[in-house]
Amino acid sequence: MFSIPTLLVLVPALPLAATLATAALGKKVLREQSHWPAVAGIGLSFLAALLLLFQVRAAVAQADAGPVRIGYEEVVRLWTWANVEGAGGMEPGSPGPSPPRQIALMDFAVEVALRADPLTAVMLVTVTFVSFLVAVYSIGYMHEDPGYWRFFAYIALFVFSMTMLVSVSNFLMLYIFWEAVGLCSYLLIGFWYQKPEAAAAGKKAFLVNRIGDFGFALGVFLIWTTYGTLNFHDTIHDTGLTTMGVLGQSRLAEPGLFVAGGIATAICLLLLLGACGKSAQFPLHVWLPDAMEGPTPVSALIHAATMVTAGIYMIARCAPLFHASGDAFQAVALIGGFTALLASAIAVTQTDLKRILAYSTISQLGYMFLGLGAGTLPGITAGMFHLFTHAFFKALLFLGAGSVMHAMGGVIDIRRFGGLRHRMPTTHWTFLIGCLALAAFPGFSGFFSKDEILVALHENSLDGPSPALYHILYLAASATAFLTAFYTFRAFILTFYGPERIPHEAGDHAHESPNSMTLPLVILAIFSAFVGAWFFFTHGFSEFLAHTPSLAYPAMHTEEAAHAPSVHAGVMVASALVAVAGIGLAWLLYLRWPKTVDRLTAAMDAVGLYRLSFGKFYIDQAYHVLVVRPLAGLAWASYWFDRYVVDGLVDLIGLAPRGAGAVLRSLQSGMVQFYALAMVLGVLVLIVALLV
Amino acid sequence: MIEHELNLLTNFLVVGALLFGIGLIGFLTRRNMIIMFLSAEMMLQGVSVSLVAWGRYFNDLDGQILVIFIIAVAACEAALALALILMLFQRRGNLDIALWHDLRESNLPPYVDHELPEIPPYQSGPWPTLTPAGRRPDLPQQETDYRSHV
Amino acid sequence: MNHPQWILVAATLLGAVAMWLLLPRVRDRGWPLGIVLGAIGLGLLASQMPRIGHWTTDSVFLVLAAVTVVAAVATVTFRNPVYSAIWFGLSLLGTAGLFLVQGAAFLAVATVIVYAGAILVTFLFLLMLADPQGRAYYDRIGWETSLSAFAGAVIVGILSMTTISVLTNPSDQLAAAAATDQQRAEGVLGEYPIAGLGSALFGTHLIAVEVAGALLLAALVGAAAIVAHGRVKPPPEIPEKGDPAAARQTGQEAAGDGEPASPTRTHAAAEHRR
Amino acid sequence: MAETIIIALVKIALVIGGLMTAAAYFVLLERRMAAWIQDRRGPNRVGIPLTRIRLFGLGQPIADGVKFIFKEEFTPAHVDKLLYFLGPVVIFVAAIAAFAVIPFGSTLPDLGIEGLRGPIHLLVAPGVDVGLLYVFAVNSLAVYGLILGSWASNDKYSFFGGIRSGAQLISYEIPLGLGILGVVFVAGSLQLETIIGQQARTGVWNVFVQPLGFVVFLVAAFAEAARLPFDLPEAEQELVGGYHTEYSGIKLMMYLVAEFLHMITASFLIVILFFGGWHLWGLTGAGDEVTWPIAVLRVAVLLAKVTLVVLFFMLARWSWPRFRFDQLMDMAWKVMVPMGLVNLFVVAVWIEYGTRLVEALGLHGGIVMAAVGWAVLVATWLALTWAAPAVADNRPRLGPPYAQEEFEERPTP
Repeated sequence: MFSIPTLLVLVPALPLAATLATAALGKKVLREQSHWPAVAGIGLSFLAALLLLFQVRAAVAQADAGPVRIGYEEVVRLWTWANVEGAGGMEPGSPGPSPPRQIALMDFAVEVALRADPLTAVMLVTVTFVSFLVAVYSIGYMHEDPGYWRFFAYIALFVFSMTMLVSVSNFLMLYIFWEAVGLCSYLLIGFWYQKPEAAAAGKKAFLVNRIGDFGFALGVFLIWTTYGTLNFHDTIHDTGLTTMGVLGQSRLAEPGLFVAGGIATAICLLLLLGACGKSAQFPLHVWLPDAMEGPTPVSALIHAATMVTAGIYMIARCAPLFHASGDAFQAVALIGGFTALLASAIAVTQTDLKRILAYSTISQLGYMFLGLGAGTLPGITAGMFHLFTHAFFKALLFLGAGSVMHAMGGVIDIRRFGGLRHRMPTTHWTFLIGCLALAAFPGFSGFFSKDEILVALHENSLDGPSPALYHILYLAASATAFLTAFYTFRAFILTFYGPERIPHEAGDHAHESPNSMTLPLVILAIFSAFVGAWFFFTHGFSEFLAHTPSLAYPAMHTEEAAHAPSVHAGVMVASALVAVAGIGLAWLLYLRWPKTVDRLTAAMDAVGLYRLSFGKFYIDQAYHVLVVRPLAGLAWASYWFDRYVVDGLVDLIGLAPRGAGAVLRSLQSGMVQFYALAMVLGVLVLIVALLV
Repeated sequence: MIEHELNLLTNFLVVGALLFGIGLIGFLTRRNMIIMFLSAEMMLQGVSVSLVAWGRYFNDLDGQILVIFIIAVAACEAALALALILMLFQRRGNLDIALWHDLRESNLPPYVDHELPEIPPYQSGPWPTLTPAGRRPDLPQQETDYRSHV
Repeated sequence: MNHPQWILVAATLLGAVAMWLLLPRVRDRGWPLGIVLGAIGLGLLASQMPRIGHWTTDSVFLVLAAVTVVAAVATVTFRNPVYSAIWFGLSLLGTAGLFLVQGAAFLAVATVIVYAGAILVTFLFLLMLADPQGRAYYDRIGWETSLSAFAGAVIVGILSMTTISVLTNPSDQLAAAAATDQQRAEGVLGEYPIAGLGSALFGTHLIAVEVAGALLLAALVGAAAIVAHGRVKPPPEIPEKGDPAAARQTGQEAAGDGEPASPTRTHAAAEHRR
Repeated sequence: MAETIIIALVKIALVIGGLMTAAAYFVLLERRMAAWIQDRRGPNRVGIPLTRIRLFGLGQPIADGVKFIFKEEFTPAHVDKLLYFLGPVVIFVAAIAAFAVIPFGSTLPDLGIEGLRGPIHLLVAPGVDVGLLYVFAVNSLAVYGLILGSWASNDKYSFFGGIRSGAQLISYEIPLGLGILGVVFVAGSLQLETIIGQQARTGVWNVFVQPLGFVVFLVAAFAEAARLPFDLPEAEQELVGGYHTEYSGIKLMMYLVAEFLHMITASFLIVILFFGGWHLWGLTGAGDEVTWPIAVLRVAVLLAKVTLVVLFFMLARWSWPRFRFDQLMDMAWKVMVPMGLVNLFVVAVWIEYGTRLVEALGLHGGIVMAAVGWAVLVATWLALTWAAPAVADNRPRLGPPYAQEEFEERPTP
């Protein structure tokens, strides 16, 4: 009954139905019950995704037993959205060898096809699960908001877009839902559109994303002109011939079919630009901290599971392309490492709880990029694994921060409250678990995933294309880990320990949140605590993901990477020590020697470091000076030119007929005989001209 | 006899041209709508004369037939023109074509006659005045001169 | 340009001046001079036209042509529109006579019946009803008399010159195209010319006849519709006799504000309903 | 050439003289008939002057004429002099000119005068191809006489009369033309002589085969002649004297004579077009060759018929009341024109198909055609009385429907 195609369609269809139902009925009919369609739709969608995961697992097991294929995938073609025959501009596969199987390459056929493979299945489960919990949490959080129904409609639409994004099998469709996700993020960040900051933040997210989307669109164009198709999968025609998809199994089977060289690098860099925009990597990370202006569940949704993971997913999906170009992975790793360090350095000094978490998200995303940038199968699976675990604990942290915020009457500045552990015990304990996971305390999920990334980097630094680079990146990652542990616990300690301080805005709200909010926290805490260890010790995650066709690419399977990720004891110990050191430093500084903090701050400020970090390295200001101001100047110059030069010319041209008209208008006297006389004189002139 | 026919043709064409030109002048200068219409008909007459002359010269009845159609069209034109002029007259109480220049450019002033011609005073004749019965009529000198004394 | 053409040019200019003098103007002095000049111009024109043949034919033609043209001039120059219409009737009779001279008896009769008998009479009606005194100011002011007279005279002059110069020395083609007297006696001047006209009309030109019939019907319906439904309001007060300023005033006011609702009229309607 | 002119002049003199005399004596006849109908005596005294011979009042017309001529020529001061003079002249000339193409008989045999070979036609202008149309053209010019005179009189009664007469005459010209078109179809010519000849040849007068056309023509002729019941232009009870209110003396005489001449013209046309002209079965023969007795007989027959028709005119005058003006117009446009069209249609169809059919069936053409004609007349008459009862209804009405509408407040456009 629940076959893979059915489930694959059900997963996005249920949120879509919820969206339509809420949008149609929410305002007039459902009102305070508007959450039901969304919660039910996303919950059922989660169940379907879970079932799908098990089905895929079973299928992977069978595929292993069956004939040798490159990974496992099942493509469900729903319909052909557009089919333009002979639209292509290039000879089939001209840059590379042109195998005889490739026919009909020139048709621009956009298939609306969904695919099921391990990567998609994992993503679907992650997305729907976190989204479901966020939706449940929102029931309490968004209670009595005037736009209640609107919020749930947006959430469901967001989930629909994200599930589609991870399950489509076509670059064009991917792009479409990429944009749809961007649209939903805009709608949700700017949900309280009466607030000028929220509207500005939504706009900023949208505009910054556009830059990345533009790069992504160019990348898609380049893929089309290079490969002659946009499908991921192979298409088997009625004639028995096959059109190779960009990431089709038949192409993956022969590594030589991928285009290499400059074009490949260009494609990868453009895709990377898109991923940077969506996943908030330097230099396009500036939108994410501002996105805090939206409701907290939205922040959780965006940061944890949906939007920002799109870039990671896309790079993982396109790993063969990156691999073919050779240098692209290093670029990914470089950006990831730099972003991770930068964001954690900023997070150290921030005082806004949600903003700290936002920069930590950027930092952790940088970590994932680092893992992907390793370019090896362990690295990529490690990056995806970190994404998976990060989804849980970051959602947990955000929802916990939301819970705190809820209790504090909207105050989120950690300097204004403290010692909340007695008032909010559930939040305190779940938040602690989340912090431990984020700080990669040994035994918690974050520790294992982060450790795998570090292992992958470390291995690359030992033997890889550019060991020096990866070594530096490994050190940077370690430093980031230290800083992460420090700032995480700085925030935690300032919030829940020390003398009890409650801002006056809180009023009588300063107590534990309702069950609909704490229950997701507990669930997420459980997962944050144990899911990493579970998968780490069973090796299930990496093995399962390795059956994704993109990752089952033979070139990935170098001889030592063929087995499961190794437990590199040295790296593990080092990272554990780093994490513990960070936590300890935070404990010492903020719980034992609070005076030292001020002194340290003053000392750092003396050399400008504190101010630099507190001012987020002045990247926004730099953008303002480097981009916005020149653009505004250019716009002003264009306006001036258009207003006075072009319009002046046009007005001048317009003036001539007006002047002529003013002269000729006196002829239009309305007197019949005047017109008759004019006709007669005209005839006379003609006759005279004819005779003379 | 070709000479005779040619001269006939010449004469009639000149007469047709004269009628046409005089009608044209009338159409252009007269401001009474009916006179304008009559002038237009006069132009048609000029054309008709020419057509008949050419038809005779070429021994072709089509000239006369065309004139018949001209007459038919003139009849239609007369019917419609009469109706329209009647309408216009009912609206302005006047047959002056210069009053109907509403289609002029909006910012142009209306046409106004700056000078009006002197109209000769109406010559009223002597009217009889009746006197009460039993009295000798006291007639003015003018009327007594006018009446014959029997 | 040779000698006869200069005479024609002189005749044209004389005619233009004469028409200008004769046409109604604000100060219409000089019309006797106009008559004289016009007579001289017409005489010059007639002197340049070739004689037809026998003196009887010539005199008949000249008399008819003179009547026609003089009546036409009188039509456009007379101040009293009723007189203009009468002169136009005379011009029509002259034209009918010219048609008879051409051998087109049916046309002569048709012209008299249709033009003089029907069209002109109805317009005479309207004239008499509209302006019972024949003393309206607008009949005493021409519009652009000088330019119009000049243009009309020049057109007549050019046409006459061209006609005379072309036809006195006809090209071979034109001369060859002329019908012989024999042909003419069997054609347009035949024993039963009306029968020939009828068969041509209802044979070759049958469709044109149908179209003309449809046109007549449409004009009939249209005229009836205009008169029946176009009546918007009763005519305004007819101004005082011999007071053109008042007449113009009324007209201008009506022109100014379109169709003002007449208060007295509404009142009358209300009265009637009561 | 000269003989032709002399003959023409003689004919003109005879025609004018005869017509004037006839008109004068028709006036007397009318007065006597009126007296007879009204049971009085009428003018019966005037005979030969200076004697006691009365001659049944036959001198009365002469006395009237002398009186008219020698009366003071009074011209009112407020009239338009030129047109006031032109009016009666135009109508008189038009009335006289109509007789140029009307035949008074067939032909006279050869007189034997040198230079005059061949028979002499008893009409002023023989061989005019457009004869009938000429009569119409001249008749239409007569309207000018009425409206010019009425307008020039500068008198509202005159003007009303002129306007009425103009509208009436123009309107009734159409049924007049439609009525004769059938006859012209049958004869194939517009010449009155040819039309008579056709009737004489076949021996079937048009009144028998085209009664509908005859009815239309008769009514229209009454209206054209402005005879009672159509004498709206000079309705004494309403308009004093109609268009000739302001006239007196010889101008008035010209108007009155012209009116009688119109009646005589109409009578001639009725006789010629519908009653066979000079033809009488078994008496006048049918051919073009004539002897003196035949020629005289033909003239006598024709004039006798005309007199009879004139008598009918006079009889009708005292038999029917006058129409109202709207009834007059309804009659013209809603009754007479459709009837004329029906007649024209039937005749055209008959000529196109009927004659061949009758020949094929071997029937007598005249009888069948007459039967068809009378059937059409009866059918049309019934249809009209059913469709337009208001025409025959002389009761006063509230006026046309739009008169009520005039009082409705309309939105100004």
